[in-house]
Amino acid sequence: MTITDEPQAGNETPGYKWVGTRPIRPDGLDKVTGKARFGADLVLPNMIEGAFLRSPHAHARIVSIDTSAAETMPGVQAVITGADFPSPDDMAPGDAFQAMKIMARDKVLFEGHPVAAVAATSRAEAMAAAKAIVVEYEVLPHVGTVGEAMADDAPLLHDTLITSGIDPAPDTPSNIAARNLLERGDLDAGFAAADVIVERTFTNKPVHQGYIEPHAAVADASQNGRANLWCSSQGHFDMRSMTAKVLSCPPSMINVTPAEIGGGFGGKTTIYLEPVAILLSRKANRPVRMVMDRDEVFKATGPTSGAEVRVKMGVTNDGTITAADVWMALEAGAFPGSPMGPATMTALACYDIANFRVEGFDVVCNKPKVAAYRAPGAPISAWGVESVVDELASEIGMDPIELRLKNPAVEGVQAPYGPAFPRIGFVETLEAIRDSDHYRSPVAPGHGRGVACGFWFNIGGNSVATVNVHEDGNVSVITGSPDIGGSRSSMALFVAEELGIDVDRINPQIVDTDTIGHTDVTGGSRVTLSAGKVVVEASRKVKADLCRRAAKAWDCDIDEVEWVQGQAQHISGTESPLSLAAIAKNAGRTGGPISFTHAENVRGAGAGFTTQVVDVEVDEELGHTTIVRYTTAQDAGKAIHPSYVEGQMQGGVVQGIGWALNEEYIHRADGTLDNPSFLDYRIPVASDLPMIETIVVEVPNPAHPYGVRGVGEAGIVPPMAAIGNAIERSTGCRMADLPMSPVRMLEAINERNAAAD
Amino acid sequence: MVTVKFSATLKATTGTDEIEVDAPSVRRLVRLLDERWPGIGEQLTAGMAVAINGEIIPDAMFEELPDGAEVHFLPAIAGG
Amino acid sequence: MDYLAPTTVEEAVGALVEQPDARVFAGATDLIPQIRAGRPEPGLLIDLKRIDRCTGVAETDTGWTVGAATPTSRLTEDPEFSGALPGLSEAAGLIGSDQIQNRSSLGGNLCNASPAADSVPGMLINDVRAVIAGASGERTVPVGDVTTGPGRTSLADDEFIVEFEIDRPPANTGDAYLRMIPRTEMDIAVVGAGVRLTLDDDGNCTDVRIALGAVAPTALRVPDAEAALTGKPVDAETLAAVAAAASAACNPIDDKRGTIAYRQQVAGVLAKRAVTIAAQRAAGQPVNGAH
Amino acid sequence: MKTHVHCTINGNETDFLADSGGTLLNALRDDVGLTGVKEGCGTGDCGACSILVEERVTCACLIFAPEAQGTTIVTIEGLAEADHLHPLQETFLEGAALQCGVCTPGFLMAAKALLDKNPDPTETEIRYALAGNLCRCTGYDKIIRAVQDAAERMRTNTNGAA
Repeated sequence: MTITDEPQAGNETPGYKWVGTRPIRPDGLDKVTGKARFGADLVLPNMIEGAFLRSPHAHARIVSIDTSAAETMPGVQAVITGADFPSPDDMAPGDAFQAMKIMARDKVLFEGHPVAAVAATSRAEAMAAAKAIVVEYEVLPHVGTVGEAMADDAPLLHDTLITSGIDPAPDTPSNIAARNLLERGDLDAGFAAADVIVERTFTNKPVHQGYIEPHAAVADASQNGRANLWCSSQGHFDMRSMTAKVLSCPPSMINVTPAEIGGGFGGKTTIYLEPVAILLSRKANRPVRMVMDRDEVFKATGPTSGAEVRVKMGVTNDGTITAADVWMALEAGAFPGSPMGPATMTALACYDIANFRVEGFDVVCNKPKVAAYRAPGAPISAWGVESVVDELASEIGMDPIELRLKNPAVEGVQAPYGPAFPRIGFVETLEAIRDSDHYRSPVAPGHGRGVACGFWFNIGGNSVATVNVHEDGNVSVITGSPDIGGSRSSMALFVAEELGIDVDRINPQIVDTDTIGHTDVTGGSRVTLSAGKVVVEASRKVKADLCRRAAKAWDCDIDEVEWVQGQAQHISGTESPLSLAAIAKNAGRTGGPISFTHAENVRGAGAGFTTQVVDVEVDEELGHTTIVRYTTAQDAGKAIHPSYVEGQMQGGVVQGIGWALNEEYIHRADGTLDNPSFLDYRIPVASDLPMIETIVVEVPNPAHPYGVRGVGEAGIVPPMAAIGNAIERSTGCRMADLPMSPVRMLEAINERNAAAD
Repeated sequence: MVTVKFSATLKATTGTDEIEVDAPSVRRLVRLLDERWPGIGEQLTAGMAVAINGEIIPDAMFEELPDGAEVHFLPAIAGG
Repeated sequence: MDYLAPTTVEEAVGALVEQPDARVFAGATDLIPQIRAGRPEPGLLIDLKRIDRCTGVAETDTGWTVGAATPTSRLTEDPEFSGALPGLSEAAGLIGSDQIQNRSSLGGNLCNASPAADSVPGMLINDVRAVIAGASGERTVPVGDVTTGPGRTSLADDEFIVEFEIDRPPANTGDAYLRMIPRTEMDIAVVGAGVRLTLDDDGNCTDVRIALGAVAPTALRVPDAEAALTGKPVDAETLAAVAAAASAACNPIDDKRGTIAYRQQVAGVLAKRAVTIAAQRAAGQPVNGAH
Repeated sequence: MKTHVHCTINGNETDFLADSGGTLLNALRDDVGLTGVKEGCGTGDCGACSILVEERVTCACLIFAPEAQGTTIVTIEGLAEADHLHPLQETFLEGAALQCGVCTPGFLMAAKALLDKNPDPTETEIRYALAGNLCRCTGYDKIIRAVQDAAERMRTNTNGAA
């Protein structure tokens, strides 16, 4: 095993030998040689292929479905429709919506909504048969945006949907699924105390997570009512639970084996293919593989919400933010469940504001049901709030970092969503950017520089780890957390640090739902924190046991044994130390195999903050924006494998850059998607970008044994506003609608020029 | 006694920002609140997390409440 | 679907005559995604790349003969060709990524008949001619006569382009092609502008050719913009006139890639900028084209 | 219709029977078993299926399978020589230039094609040469650095051998 000595030689953290180093990831070799098996790579004996028939309409009633022609097509082994699934009428409301998302029943609610599925001996045959299914639709008027969906006379998606979060509850259904309200202080008094008030409305279009690996699943339900499922997901236990609910079967009847996952960003925390593949497999009595095309991914899997956000904030001339009033409505897609909750809760979380009101609405419309996307909801509200904070700074002539440093969330400040913050590192990220080479360097002529901040809660949750010591003293660490960005390395580093052995002696494995206890999804920035915590605790159990075995061998009290640098030592120095390998070799004589498990619903997630600065250059004749330089500072608590911490920060920023400049769902007037391809859904390419400079801030999370905070998500929160702020400082154009594409940018510049004439 | 602080959404039901309740556990607390405001129990348990003295706990129903604790109910957070 | 790889033009024409639903292809970079999307559904795929005349770059007395199926990377990598016609070379080199460049061809780019095809303005300004083979023999036509509208060409069902004839430009001539895309790569041109001009001894422009892509059903020459520059030097006044004429010549559509107003405005900007680069090249100053 | 294709893949003479109108990507994955070649889009927009055909990088999803007749193909499975990793594979591992890893095979093949023809590329040249490969995890930073590091290592090795 090589420990790289870039960017700094040796360990970056005094006191730790392994934590904070940059070893090569254990699964790396398989991933650079093509051996790693992702979702679509699995082949089972006698396996057949599945395909969907999907709705061509955004909203329509299904009058009839005729599958008879398809069933006699060459190679066809099974055809299913909504009628083959358990009725959603018997399910809890949330489960019923999930079931209807998986396969349409009476109505199709978005273009791409599955209507039927076919399994055949080849994918081409399955697709041909799906095309031969005859569906008669009665096209219904559709609603595309929150504005259309919230209108009094809007066509309804669900005629039983009553808005929650309003007391008394409304007595008529609407497209508004839920409302959330956060309030404190006296808003009127707050605005009255302000010297400057800025009020603007911001919008964004749905954007997709854009993982490179399309969804894929293989199901084998051909034995005894049990089903085996292989799929790439962010959490195979959740896949199992959700699939079992849709199929109305006990979860334990399904064993889910995680494939390697080719990106998720939240979008692979839910099901699309899994219950369908199992039903097809059951009907065909053969294993069935289902793999989405890219256009299916765009049309039928989770983007995050398009939204409208209205922000009004007031500030005094000396830089005290006195009041904030934020209103937002987020598209949920066809079924309730936009990230409106976290969007409202994060909106003002960076600041200590005495008087505020944040109101949010979760609104259904005829688009695919949104799925989680990196810090769900937070970028949507931050786009508005961080733009307005920048404008407040400009209006009172204050440096934008200085204004934020005058109103920051710090330990003890009551978060807008309720409880007081524990120790957090927001101020440290602001100071890191303020003191960075980037921020201290002059802004080049013709460029603009923008700053913005972001917050994400981070979460804990259920995790299990088993640590097994093999007879040669090498160690396996087994978890149920899919590795989406290098977490195997972090798990190995924790064990190496705890047991004091080389990291290359540790073999991290991620196993199926029958083999380890329930583990929540890889999401919410929880794996290094939560899986890390249980790995540390299981390792400590192993360590204590190793000391006990050494005491047994030495016939001494356990208090006379300490574990130092991978071996048991007698405190007197009278005994030759016993290495892990020596103890492991004799495990059978000292109590049997050395194997310990720790399971916990981990708490104490440390909130994550980031501050970012960007320099842009706008070609004012073309409206084209170039990212010239970008620096991000983020509080990681403690970076276990710094390369993957930097990688999370850089990846989050670049997704944000895409969201800021070019990414958007473009719909036709009939509600169908006009750009379901990577050609016209423009995620950033390498030549669009500079290097993304990272400053890893480490304010330890007091609730974690190694001080870890999550780092996966906060990075995507500020880029849209940071870039918008930089554009404003370069061009004088305050952008309010995402993306800030060349077309929108040139329109804004033309308006500016017209106003100047 | 513990102090329960209600979000603005919940205040629409309770009519008050905060109350003091004698409850040794979250489960007991929710039951007491539901007796006082029938139906609020469901609001407080479906998809909600509880913050006890600043620490956000996702599955808190059986948590003990130390005397003098400050309790907030807030939407549970998932993530991407 | 069947596949045929003929080695002669005659064999290919014969197959086209015999099987009306046959499709010739070169790099297939447009055809495969189209088949995947459901149309066309050809019964026979005729691969032109094993016909010698259809591949390769050959220098002739008057210029070059370029096989219609030659990967565009061969053009950009040919120092003689790309040195003499940097604008055409860069236009051809903008068709997709390196991966696409090893497959895409002038013939395919032209016959796919997208209004936004990058190489077409480059060919229009250089008076490139297409040699077309069919059941009734071969004919040679200007590239501008090949496309008739989006997805439509003047080729008969039994015809395909074998090769292109490209003349060596005269002395003191420069060409340039610029396009606007939202990213820096991997996009379809929202607007493309190609310019070729020759400078006389006084530094005035002669033989000016200006062509635009993605602003009308087919790529088009802009006579008014050419006239605005002919006999004049490149200066602020003539550049403004070129830009205005280019914008006025646009007949674009609103679509997911750009608006009518945007395309009109940007066509003028790109035409102006391409004139500047072409003039610098004509004056012997090497200029790196935009990516 | 099916077409019998004979070609050389990763140094091995290989025969397969492919759908005549099918893509080389499907043939490599389903008929030859080379699942290191990934499908991200099927339309040439993501580069995950990048392979070398006659030493040139192309998207396997944009090639009809019968076109492979008589050609020499290298896929990710053939990049390392026996146990000896290609310098790009080494620097991708050392520099943490992959997170999920699904785009990695395509990036490695495209980067190899670049370095084979340009041993000392600038950062801008690397960025444009890899613009046909989408990565959604890394923001490209560590990928670009890994290619720079590999180029330097290959130049050093070459000079050392000379």
